[in-house]
Amino acid sequence: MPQVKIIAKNFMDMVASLTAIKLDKLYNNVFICEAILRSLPPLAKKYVLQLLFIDDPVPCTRIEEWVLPDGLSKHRVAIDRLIQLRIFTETVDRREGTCFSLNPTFQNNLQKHIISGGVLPREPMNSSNGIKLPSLQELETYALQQWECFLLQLINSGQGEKLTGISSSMMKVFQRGLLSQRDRDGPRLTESGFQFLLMDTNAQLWYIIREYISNAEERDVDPADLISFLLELSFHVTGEAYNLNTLTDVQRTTLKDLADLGLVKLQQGRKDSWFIPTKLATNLSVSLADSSVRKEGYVMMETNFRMYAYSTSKLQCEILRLFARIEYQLPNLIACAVTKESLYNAFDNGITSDQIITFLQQNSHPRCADRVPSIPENVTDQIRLWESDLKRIEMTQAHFYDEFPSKDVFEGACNFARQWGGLLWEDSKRMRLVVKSEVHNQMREYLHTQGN
Amino acid sequence: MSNQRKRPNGEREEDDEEDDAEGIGQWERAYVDDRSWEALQEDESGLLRPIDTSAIYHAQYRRRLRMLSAAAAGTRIQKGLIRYLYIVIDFSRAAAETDFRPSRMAIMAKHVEAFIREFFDQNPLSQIGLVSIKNGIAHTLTDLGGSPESHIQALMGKLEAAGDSSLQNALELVHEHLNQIPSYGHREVLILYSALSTSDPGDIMETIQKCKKSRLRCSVIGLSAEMFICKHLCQETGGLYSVAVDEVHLKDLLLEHAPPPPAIAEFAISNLIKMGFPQRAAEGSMAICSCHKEVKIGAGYTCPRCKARVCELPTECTICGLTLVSSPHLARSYHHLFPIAPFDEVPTLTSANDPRRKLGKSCFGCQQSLLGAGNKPGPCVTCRKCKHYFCLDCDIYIHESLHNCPGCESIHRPKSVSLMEE
Amino acid sequence: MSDWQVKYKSSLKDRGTEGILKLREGMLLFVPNDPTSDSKLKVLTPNIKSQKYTKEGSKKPAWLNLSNKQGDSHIFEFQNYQDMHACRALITKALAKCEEEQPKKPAAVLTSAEQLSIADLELRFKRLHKEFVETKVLTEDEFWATRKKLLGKDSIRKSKQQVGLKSMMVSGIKPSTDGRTNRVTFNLTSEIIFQIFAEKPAVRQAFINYVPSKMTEKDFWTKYFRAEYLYSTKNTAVAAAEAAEDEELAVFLKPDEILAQEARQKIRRVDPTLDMEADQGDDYTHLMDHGIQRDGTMDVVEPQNGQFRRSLLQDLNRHAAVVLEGRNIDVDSENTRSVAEALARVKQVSKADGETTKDANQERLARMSRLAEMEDLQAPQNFPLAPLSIKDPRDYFESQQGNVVNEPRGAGTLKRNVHEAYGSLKESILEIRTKGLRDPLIKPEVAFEVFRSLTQTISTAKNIIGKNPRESFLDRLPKSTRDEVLHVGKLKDAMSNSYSQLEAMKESVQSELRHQLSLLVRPMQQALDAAFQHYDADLQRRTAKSARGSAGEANGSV
Amino acid sequence: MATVASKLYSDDVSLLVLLLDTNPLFWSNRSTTFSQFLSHVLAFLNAVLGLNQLNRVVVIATGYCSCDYIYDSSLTLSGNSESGRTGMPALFGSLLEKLEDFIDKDEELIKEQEHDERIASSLLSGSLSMALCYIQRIFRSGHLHPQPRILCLQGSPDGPEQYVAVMNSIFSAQRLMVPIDSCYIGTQNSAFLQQASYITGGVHHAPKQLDGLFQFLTTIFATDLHTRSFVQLPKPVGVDFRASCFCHKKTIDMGYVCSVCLSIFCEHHKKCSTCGSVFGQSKLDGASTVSDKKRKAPDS
Repeated sequence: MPQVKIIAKNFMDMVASLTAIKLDKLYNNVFICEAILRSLPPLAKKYVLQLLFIDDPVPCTRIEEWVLPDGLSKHRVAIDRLIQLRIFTETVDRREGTCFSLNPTFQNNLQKHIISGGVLPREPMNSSNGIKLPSLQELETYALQQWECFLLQLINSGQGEKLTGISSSMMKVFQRGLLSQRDRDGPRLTESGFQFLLMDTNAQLWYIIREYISNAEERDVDPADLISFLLELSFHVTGEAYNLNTLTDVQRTTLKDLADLGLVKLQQGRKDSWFIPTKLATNLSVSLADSSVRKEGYVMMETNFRMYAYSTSKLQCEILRLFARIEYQLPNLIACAVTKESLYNAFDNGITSDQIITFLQQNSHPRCADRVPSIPENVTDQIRLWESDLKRIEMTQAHFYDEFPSKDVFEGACNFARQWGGLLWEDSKRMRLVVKSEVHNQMREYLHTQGN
Repeated sequence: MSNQRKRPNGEREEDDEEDDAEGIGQWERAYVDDRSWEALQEDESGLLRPIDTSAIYHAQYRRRLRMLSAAAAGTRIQKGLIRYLYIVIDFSRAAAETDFRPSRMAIMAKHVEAFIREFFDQNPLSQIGLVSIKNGIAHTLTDLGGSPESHIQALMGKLEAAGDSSLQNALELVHEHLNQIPSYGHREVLILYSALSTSDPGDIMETIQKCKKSRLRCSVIGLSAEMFICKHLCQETGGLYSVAVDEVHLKDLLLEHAPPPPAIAEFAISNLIKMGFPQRAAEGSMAICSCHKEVKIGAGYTCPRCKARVCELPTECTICGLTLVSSPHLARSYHHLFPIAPFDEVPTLTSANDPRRKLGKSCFGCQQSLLGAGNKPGPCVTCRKCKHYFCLDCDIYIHESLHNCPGCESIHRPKSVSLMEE
Repeated sequence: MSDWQVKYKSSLKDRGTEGILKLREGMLLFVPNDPTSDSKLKVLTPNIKSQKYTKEGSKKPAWLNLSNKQGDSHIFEFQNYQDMHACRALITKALAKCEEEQPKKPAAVLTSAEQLSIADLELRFKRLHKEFVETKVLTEDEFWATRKKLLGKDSIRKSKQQVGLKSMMVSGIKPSTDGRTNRVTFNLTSEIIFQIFAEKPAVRQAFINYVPSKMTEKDFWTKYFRAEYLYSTKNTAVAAAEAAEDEELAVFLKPDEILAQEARQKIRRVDPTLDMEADQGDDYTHLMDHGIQRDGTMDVVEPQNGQFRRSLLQDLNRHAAVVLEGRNIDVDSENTRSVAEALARVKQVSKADGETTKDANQERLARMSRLAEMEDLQAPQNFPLAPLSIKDPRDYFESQQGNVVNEPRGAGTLKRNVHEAYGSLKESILEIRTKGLRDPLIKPEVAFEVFRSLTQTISTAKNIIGKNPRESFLDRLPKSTRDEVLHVGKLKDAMSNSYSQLEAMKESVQSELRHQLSLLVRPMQQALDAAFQHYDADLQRRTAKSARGSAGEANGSV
Repeated sequence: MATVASKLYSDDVSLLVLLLDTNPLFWSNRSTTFSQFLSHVLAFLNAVLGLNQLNRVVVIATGYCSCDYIYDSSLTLSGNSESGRTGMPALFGSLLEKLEDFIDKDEELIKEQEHDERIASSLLSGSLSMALCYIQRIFRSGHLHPQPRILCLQGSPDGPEQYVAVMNSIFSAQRLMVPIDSCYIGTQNSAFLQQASYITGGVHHAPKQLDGLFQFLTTIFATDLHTRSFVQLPKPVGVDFRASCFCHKKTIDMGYVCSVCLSIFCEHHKKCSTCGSVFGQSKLDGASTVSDKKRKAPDS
């Protein structure tokens, strides 16, 4: 779905938008370099790797030499991105034309990373020490639980059963844009709110994290630090426990929030406490590029518009409710029907048919997934049709003119409007016409000129 | 006649359902067609589970493998590496039957296409020709040739069924064609027969004898039911006769004909074949290729005898008829000469004193753990020579596609030893 | 072939000359009875344009009027219509034959030319053989294989298949009725007619007897099908009535006499010692066709006038028999009468040499019985497989890579240094494990150099342009075994259309290459022109004095 | 479905199976030491893993007497692909360890076997086969798998006795559409590797100076399959596919092939020296055709 990409990109833009100093500061951390490298488009990665051990600038033409004609656009994208991120520094040589060389800090760190590997600022707790760590599965479920109830809370903060330790102020921050706080009739999900729910976990995560970072200043935290910490976090080993007191205070506070989001699991040891990064955390750097962790699908769409979802999750039920009528709920099965009504109010909420369809495709049960198409055509078509049904009338701001002094003035006006492509309707008999309001001004002037 | 035949797999109910088909909705129809419930079975706790087809599949596979290797009891046998195969497709009235969906005709065409590709992949030095039977007459769709595309085109062009089918006419025609080809070639006929009768102008028995005399190896794959005449034909000429119960089976049966068949002693006539090993023409050089009669820039090969330009290998020089190949094409057939012996199954029950303790618990090929559920050793096989263990998937892959045993290959065995083991 | 007593007249007024009309291969001969008469006549069949003949029943005598391409007409008066029709049939057949010969006229000319001098042919082959086999261009059998292939191609083209009889029963053809009027229409194809004749000798005989003498073909069939219709209604009473007052119709309704006696003959042939007595259990005859009717309805058994009842089983058997016999005559099924006669003739023959065919169908029976054996009793006839005596792949392919083998085989030295070799490996590994990777891994200038050089190769690879596109075309020209063995005619066609192809080729190529191409093509075209000239000259020379010139030379020039 | 999946799964995720030539006889007489070579390779592996955290690397040692897996990035501790990177030691440590005792085993093997005349080649066929088995398993693992490719780092010369096996592997790879890249660091060029890369559409390159090996590797062989679709890589130099005859071992462009065992001869023999089948048939055949030519000629 398009939004995911946008959000993911936005994050890189955030990184890119940092000031040069801050960027260099970022690049001082080996892991950031690594993370950035991964987030680059494939071609860009290749370029970085090629120039990794080359000090003096390399002419652009020489790099371009390797690209086949149909790859040129990709080439340009890659170069732009590299420059934007200040990984490439551009120099102009008399003979060779524009040349590129790697940002030295970045280069050195990456070299180091590749040769001797980066060393985390903290060691994982050695297992000899008696605390039993949660298994990966446990951790996974924990993470998802956390995340889901966070989302639930996010959606219906109206009924305020306090699930997560996230300060309501923080929650407000997240809800900004997703919920529209109307007075009286509690908060409603906005358009983007619904779209948000239909995204896959990583995209959502990144949306939240972005919000989190963007309002870092408000909590007087340096976003750069935040970013670097998050990225660093993503290099910790899932399931390993790390000592909390290796962190700065800022990081600790951040960690608490992250724990609520299910990125890390806090564990109280005998004397000192530990944090255990979950898959969500280690995937932070993943979703910079395309996400890849996908939970198994659970939805089955029938050609008769009935939908069965093998799920126990309350959240997923909520999500389905967005566009389908829940008929009954068994312990592990939600049976619902996609009806005209259910879809209509989904559309009212600004969910597009494409989003719904992609959602269905991505979450369709494995057994349906292997059959093509995973969603029956007649359903997809119907959904589209119903959407287009709503789009029968479109409003355009317009102005209405009449009482023209003479036929030819009227004709002139019509032609003028036509030239401007603003003529919507004309009635030559009674000399009346309707014109888009964009051209109203020109129209007025024109008529004035006619007038005298 | 062929139209009141019953198929084993419950075609009966099918028909009944079709009767009240207009009653039920499209969505139900989908399930009626692909009987999805047949893929389920009840486990001991009474839950529905999908049947794990892999085990079954592997079992079948091993059976087939053993059967084949049984044919070559220990000693190596000659294979018909250079084959001249005519595929005869019966497009008589019966081919319009819809017991194979959408129709026998369509299914035959589909799988023959697949077969042709596979065939040329396995026998690069061989040639195929297509013949169709319609209205009691056999038509030559394509003459013997080495390029899959042309055959497939011709086949797809000719998709309608009508009239009776005549085994004799077909055999006569093919016989005329195959008599022309040189003695070292292995002459084969593969007939896809969907009719339940053959109406012939003359005495078909004589024709069969004729085919036998001129060393045609005729195989038949029936689509409806076993017919005596087909069986007789195959027995006389040393071919295979089989009847497909459903589409999958048909596919398998067809593909069984892709690897070269063991050469029958009295049929096999060894000979030296003159072949050209042309060199690739210089990049960007321009010439007129003799196969398509059009100008080609760059790629192409030059016949060493008549210097004509051909587009791809392997082929027969259109000008001087010399067989043009490249050494890899020969190499493609080598594995037919040196098949690897089927692996032995390892009895899983001996988990207590399991030799696998020593040899590691993972498949030597793909490193997959050989421990099944609950850490008890799962099913696996072992190679007689190198004594390494392999998982079932690797077993199939090694015998079907790879054709050499990773274990034996990764042991350097001095010649003396290897000869001993032969 | 066949002869007839006829009277020949050059025109209707001519009173005509007695004589014998002989139909010979490719021509029609008239030999007058008195040798003195000058009205000998010889008409080449191909020249016959049309043939008219007088209808039966008209009082005119049986005249057959042949008019040939030159437009003059010859009239023969036969003694009876039977002869006349027979003759006509044969002529039409002859005509038909030379029709299908028509297309491959040019080839025919040449072949005839060749036929004239087999010696010459031999000579030619000797020379070809010399040229190719001695000079090791081809091996012995390659040479003949090619030849054989070409000949084979022709033979295949000639041979035409016949269709087997339909496995569907004729009697299955249902009448199509149009609702309003109560008339039923059977539509009748030559195929069906053939089958009817084959299956029902009686009908065939009737046809030969009645048509055209008593009735025209049309009413014959109407009558036949009326009978069929009556039968299908199963209203035997009416059938009986009709049969009573129309004996021709009766013929169709009565059980087939000829068949009956054939059956008797067969029974006579059966070995008398064979015990043909069947016990009660086997006796199905008392239930009529097991109650099956042809159209599935139950049969109303009517004991009286049972003679008009045919049993489905009989029909089935008869049909089966005919189908198995297959189509043992070859006549154009257009002409009904000829078909009938042909079939009749076959029957005669088979009856006549019943004794001779005895052993023939003896051994057929033998084969049948062999086939009829129970499978599990039969010995599984699997063919012995050819053993492959071949060495182990490893040394077998030692030779395959000749170019690699020239590697110094370090056997002797191996022995010694192998262990320190291993030692050194282990050291270096240890070194890394202790020291980690060497840093800097690679000197920047080296890296730069490598990158530059690689880029170099890439860029050169990119703008590689074809070296000499102008490879001499004359070696490309069809000059080899195939054409040598080919007929000149074929070659000429081949060349002429390759000429046009060249033209087309020029068009096909995009403009920038066209010049290059025309350079390529010109010599080829010139060569072709030369070849054509030579060929024409050659042809004239040959036609002038009987085909002396040989294809070889024509090709030689190419 | 597949399309959606592949959209989510970034296209440049790749599985690299590296066949590492550890033939002592080759390394013993080289200017560049094995450690140099190894450090370049390790760095390269690390770089590949760095490009995308889903990338996977498998290293198979191609020994003199045996082959074995010595590294699999997906098997490193705590299973997930991250840890390969947490400490370089993790990667190198395990790899080097495995490598070391592999070499020990290899040496054992060579001890216990008596010596025979043979080229100091390493068992490429073995490691290729193993690699393919592994890749086959990856394909089995579902429709969402990294794009596999094989890279042969070969120094020692081809072993003719492996020809069949190597060819089989090559064709199998071709069928699986797995490109076999080959980087040949030996002295004289390797026909095997050239053919392998040519047939499977991989890249073959023989770097000049080994001290720049890393640069070669990253510039050419680090390119993932997705990127290859729009990037120009060194073209395979024209591979000579002419066969060499069995009798005189000379390369020929026209020859005779035994219809039974496909062995190649440069001139006509009466009897196949390889499989012993007699070609008596041919003349008899010729004679028959002569006669029937006489018969056929007139009516042609």
